[in-house]
Amino acid sequence: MTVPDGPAAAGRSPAIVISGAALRFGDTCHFAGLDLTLDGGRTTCLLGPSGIGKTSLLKLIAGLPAAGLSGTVSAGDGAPLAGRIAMMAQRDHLLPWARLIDNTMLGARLRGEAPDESRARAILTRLGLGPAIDLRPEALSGGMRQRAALARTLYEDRPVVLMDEPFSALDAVTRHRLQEVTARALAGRTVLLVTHDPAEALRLGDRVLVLNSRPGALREIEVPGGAIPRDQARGDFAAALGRLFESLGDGGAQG
Amino acid sequence: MTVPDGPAAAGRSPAIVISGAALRFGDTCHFAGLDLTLDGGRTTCLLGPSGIGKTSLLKLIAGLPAAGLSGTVSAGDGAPLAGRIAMMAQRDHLLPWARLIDNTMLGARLRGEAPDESRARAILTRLGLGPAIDLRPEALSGGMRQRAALARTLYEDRPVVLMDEPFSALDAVTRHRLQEVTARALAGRTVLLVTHDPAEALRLGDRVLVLNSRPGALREIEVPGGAIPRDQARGDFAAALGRLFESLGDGGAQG
Amino acid sequence: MGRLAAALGAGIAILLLWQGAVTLFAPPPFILPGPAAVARRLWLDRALLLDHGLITLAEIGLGLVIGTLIGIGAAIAISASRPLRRILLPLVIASQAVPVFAIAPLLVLWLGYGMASKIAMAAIVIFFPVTIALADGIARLEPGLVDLARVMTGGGSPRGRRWRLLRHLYGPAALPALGSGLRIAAAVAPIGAVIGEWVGSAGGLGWLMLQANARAKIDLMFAALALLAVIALLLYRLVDGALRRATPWANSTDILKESEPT
Amino acid sequence: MGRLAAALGAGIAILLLWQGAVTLFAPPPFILPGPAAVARRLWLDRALLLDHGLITLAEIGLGLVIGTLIGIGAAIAISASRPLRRILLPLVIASQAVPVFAIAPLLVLWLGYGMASKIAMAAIVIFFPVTIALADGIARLEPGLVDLARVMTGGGSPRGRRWRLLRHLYGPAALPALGSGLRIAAAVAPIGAVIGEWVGSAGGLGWLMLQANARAKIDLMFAALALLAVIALLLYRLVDGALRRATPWANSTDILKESEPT
Amino acid sequence: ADRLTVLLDWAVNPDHAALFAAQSQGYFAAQGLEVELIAPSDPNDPPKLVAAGKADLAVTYQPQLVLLVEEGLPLRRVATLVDTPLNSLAVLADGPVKTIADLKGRKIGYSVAGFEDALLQAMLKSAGLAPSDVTLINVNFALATALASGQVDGVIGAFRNFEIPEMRLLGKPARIFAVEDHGVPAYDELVVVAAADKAGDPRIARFNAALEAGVSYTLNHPDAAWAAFVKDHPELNDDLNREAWGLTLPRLAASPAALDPGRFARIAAFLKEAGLIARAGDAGDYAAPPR
Ligand SMILES: Nc1ncnc2c1ncn2[C@@H]1O[C@H](COP(=O)(O)OP(=O)(O)OP(=O)(O)O)[C@@H](O)[C@H]1O
Ligand SMILES: Nc1ncnc2c1ncn2[C@@H]1O[C@H](COP(=O)(O)OP(=O)(O)OP(=O)(O)O)[C@@H](O)[C@H]1O
Ligand SMILES: [Mg+2]
Ligand SMILES: [Mg+2]
Repeated sequence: MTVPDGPAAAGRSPAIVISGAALRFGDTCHFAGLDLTLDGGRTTCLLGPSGIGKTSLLKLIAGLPAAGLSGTVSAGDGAPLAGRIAMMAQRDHLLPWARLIDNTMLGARLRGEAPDESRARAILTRLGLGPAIDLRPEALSGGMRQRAALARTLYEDRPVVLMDEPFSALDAVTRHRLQEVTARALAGRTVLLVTHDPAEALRLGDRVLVLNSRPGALREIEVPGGAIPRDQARGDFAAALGRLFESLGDGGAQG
Repeated sequence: MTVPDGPAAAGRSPAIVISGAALRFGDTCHFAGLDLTLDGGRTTCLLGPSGIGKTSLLKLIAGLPAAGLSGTVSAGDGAPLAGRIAMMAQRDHLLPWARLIDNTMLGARLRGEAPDESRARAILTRLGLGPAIDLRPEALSGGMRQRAALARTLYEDRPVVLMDEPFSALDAVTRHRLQEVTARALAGRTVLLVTHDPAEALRLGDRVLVLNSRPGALREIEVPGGAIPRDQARGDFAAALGRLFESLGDGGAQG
Repeated sequence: MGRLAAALGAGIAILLLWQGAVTLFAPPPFILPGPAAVARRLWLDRALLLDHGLITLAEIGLGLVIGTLIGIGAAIAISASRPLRRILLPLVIASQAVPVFAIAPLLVLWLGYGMASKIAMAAIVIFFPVTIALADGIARLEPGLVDLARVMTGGGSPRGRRWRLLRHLYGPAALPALGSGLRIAAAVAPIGAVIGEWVGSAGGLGWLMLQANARAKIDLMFAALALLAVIALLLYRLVDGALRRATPWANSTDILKESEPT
Repeated sequence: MGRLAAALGAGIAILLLWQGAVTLFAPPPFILPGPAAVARRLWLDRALLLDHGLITLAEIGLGLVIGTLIGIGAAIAISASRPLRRILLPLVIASQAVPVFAIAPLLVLWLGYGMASKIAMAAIVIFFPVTIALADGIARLEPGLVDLARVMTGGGSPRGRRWRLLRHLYGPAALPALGSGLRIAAAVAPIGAVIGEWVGSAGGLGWLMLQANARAKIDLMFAALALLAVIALLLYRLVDGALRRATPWANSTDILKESEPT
Repeated sequence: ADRLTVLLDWAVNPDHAALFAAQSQGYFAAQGLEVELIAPSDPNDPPKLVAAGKADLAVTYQPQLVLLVEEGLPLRRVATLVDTPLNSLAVLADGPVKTIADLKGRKIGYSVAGFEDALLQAMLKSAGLAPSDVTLINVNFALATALASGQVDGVIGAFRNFEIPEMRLLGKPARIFAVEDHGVPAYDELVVVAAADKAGDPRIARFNAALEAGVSYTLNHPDAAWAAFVKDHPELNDDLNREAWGLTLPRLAASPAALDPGRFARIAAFLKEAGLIARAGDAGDYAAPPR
């Protein structure tokens, strides 16, 4: 009846090994020869200038076709990744004909599993969407739509979760609260979270990576101490934020 | 050849008077009896929890039909508002068949004016979209799409500009830069900017308002001194930010 | 009732146009009778027209149901499997190039002179727009949703997977497109039934028209035709209304129309 | 050439199905001749078939062009103005309920025995799916874009406003829907031309089929029919290909198909 | 030369032999006529179009003409192509139906023509059957195939010069009951009609003269006429049409302009009796006076 906190069996979340990832269009090379391992059961936050290729990288991991993209992806445990991933894309992609609750349980329906309505309700309520449970997407605000997509992703209950700016349309207060809810729900899973909010990255990430085109591909930022979600009031948080901003400043907008 | 900084004739930007605005669905009342005057030629930033009705308020001003919405809107100069507004909605609404440059000049085409391609190019370049000018939206990243919508809005060159979270999909660095570009381009216009980023509101707003459901409708936050875009390093900025966060905390997520 | 007024207005408009054509071009009455003569015939032969109208109505109803089902089935088959598509699509297209008289004897041989052969012929006319519109709608699913579904169903058992995708994703998404196909089908269903009656019949509006035409009872032929047109209009309205109610999320306001002084 | 292989495969599939039906049901050859007999006839009467095929091809081409133009025009008129819609839509729907033999004399009276009356009849068949699909597509413009356009054009001079909205917004947005309509139109265009020939003609595949049928030359009739089906298939391919190239942003990958072992 | 448009009743066939002979042998041209022969798809259209002034002459059936005049079409017969009935009731030769009375309780197909069910009713009556004793089905395009494939037990409207050999060539020889042997007055199967107000047009007299020459040529030189016929219509060059050609020649009206007023009166009375027309006129109502 509650939002699942961590996968049923912790430790089952595989590491993900990406090698030789590249994004090229004709002469333009966004990145190439990128190798990256996402630690199993950990949250990795990815930042980088708009248009550099963060979404494309998520697609690569999810096994989705995307123009210009190449590279190989495998799970650390050797088993296939397909079926173990939940993905929250940058746009909400809600089904316009389905009520919020049905949108949340889409995955179960598509897999032929019995939809667990009480679980879906619990997730929606925890995301502040309780009163909107029977509304169709057209009656939702932008932030509500984004939360609906988040609810759908959490409902999936997969060991690997890819999220593309999951809180960008939320006000500061709601965002702060949902970061906590999400961090708790995803603890112990392998998470790759793309975000534009440096503080968010430092609050939620076991690792924080910056994708930049100019100074080589990926740069890792040292994260502050403390349990996730981290307290922003800690002394080393501000320092880490400063380092991160500096690292981001090196890149500049792409495209 | 450059982005227009401020309207051709400053001072022509009218104040906007909203009275008796309400958003109701059956028994649920998001706000009611809301009166608000947007000062002519000034930028007003609006914050508030997700789902409270910020987007709906923008629609009211723009004269767009929206379910549950009521209220009257007029220009301070008594002339009709229609035709003097540019609006950047929360979603980008790019035309999928049109290249970036054509998306930018859509307004001119729809009004039967000669499209000014060099102006459109200049705007796009200043927003960092120069290399993408001939791409269709499907080939753009999320942040690039948002910048495209921003470019389209700036191209409109209207005395009244409504913006709904214009920078939410941008990385911190790009966001910072475009806040400046936008502030300069919109100086002297009557701007209503909805945002979830308190720092953004304080950087760009002549006035900052918080829409909350519980403690009465609108609360005004005292802004720090200095010219817009304001320097975040100023001492009173942090204080204002604290007040704003506190005010936001009173509301809580809607929906 | 604005809808009633609109329907009346449309009826009057058609009558005026018709009378206008008769007055202006003055075709001989045995080629195009005026509305008055046809109205008189409609009244005088109302029992006859009703009898045959009901036969045709039954054929239309059954033809529409069966044609729509076949259309949906064909669209699903075409969308679901590439080899099936290779075989089916050409067959479906070729079926539209077949004139009645070529396959009428075949239909009669296999299905007899009863309702079956007529419904088969009507279904051939009706199913096609449904198939193409629905298959197109399915193929136009938003790429973002395609990706979403791919991630959600990846690695799972493929048993029933396509069916579930269709049921919960592609199907509803294609409903508005299916709507276009159904609207077209509703409008051609009456002629579909009439064509079915050419296969061989002992009643129905198509039969009555053939009969009236052969006996140069032109006003009776046009009376039957008017009845058929009314059936087509009502059917279209019915289908249109049902579709609007079935796809509320797809009914946008139309700026071109909104700007009308109403 | 995968496309050629697919076309060949489809042809072979149709032939096998046909031969299968002949073998299985053994209909008398005067009702359904086998592919071999028809192929023989196709070869023996190739000159005759070519002659008449070219006539029909010309009618199809003209009918398709004119029908499409009328269809687009009607869709625009229906979408642009409520009063026009009230009058036009019922007329457009009613036009689909009219059998040839009812208006053939009228067409001949007004347009003579030449191409014109045939093309008019063909256009009646062809324009309708285009109209409905395009009008539906226009009405389904994303509400967000409707709002955008409203703000952009608010207060401006209304002169030519609708036309510009159509040209730059509603039109391109409705292109994929128009595509569905055109695909349907392409497939029914051949039968449209054949029906046109029933108005009275001295040539064309429809004329040839009528002659052959009336004179019990069933193999010749099916030879003409086969030719007509091939024309329909090629036309569909042509239109389909052109549409794909014209709306590259609307070509999604299809998960149902993608999951095929290719 | 004066132009003259002639609408045939149906697809080109040996019934039109005289017309095509007059054309191919240049008799029309010799009369200063430039004749255009057009085949419609619906045999009901040509008389209407002539009445509407869209063509000069049309080929139709004598009983049909009476029906059309009753419905107010201003038409007059000006010539005859075939002066005996060709219509018949056909059943399978090896089928169970030996006499008309055997049709009781069976299905009978008919084609589009309006008077065929009247013919049938008269024939049934002559055998003591009522119309309700059989099921009538409009088989439209497929008389011969409907019968040959056993979908109906009999068909009315089979032309004895065409459908009968056709049935035999299909391997299903037919037994026929000629209409005039079973209670139907003899009539002219194919007549040529003109608009009432143009029946006196001098071109029609010249047309008739050429037509008469065409008949003579066909009767005198059947093989040459056949050769000319299939030269213009290669799609008709087959066994069936060759046989039909032979069966048709004796049926051709040797004197196309000649009028038998009594036939009109008799067929009109017959149609009135059958309830198809309300008023039976005399020959003057249906035919232009021969000149
Ligand atoms: N067909 C194409 N031709 C050229 N460039 C393309 C094409 N398709 C995609 N791109 C480019 O590839 C990049 C895609 O980046 P992606 O969407 O992964 O960016 P991102 O890092 O997620 O950006 P954002 O933060 O803005 O979402 C963009 O720069 C885009 O312009
Ligand atoms: N048909 C409807 N029935 C019930 N509630 C509705 C309906 N349509 C809209 N709403 C509600 O009205 C509100 C619309 O809010 P709006 O989009 O203006 O929010 P917002 O302040 O812009 O939020 P966000 O920051 O998330 O974009 C939402 O709470 C939504 O649920
Ligand atoms: Mg992205
Ligand atoms: Mg909003």
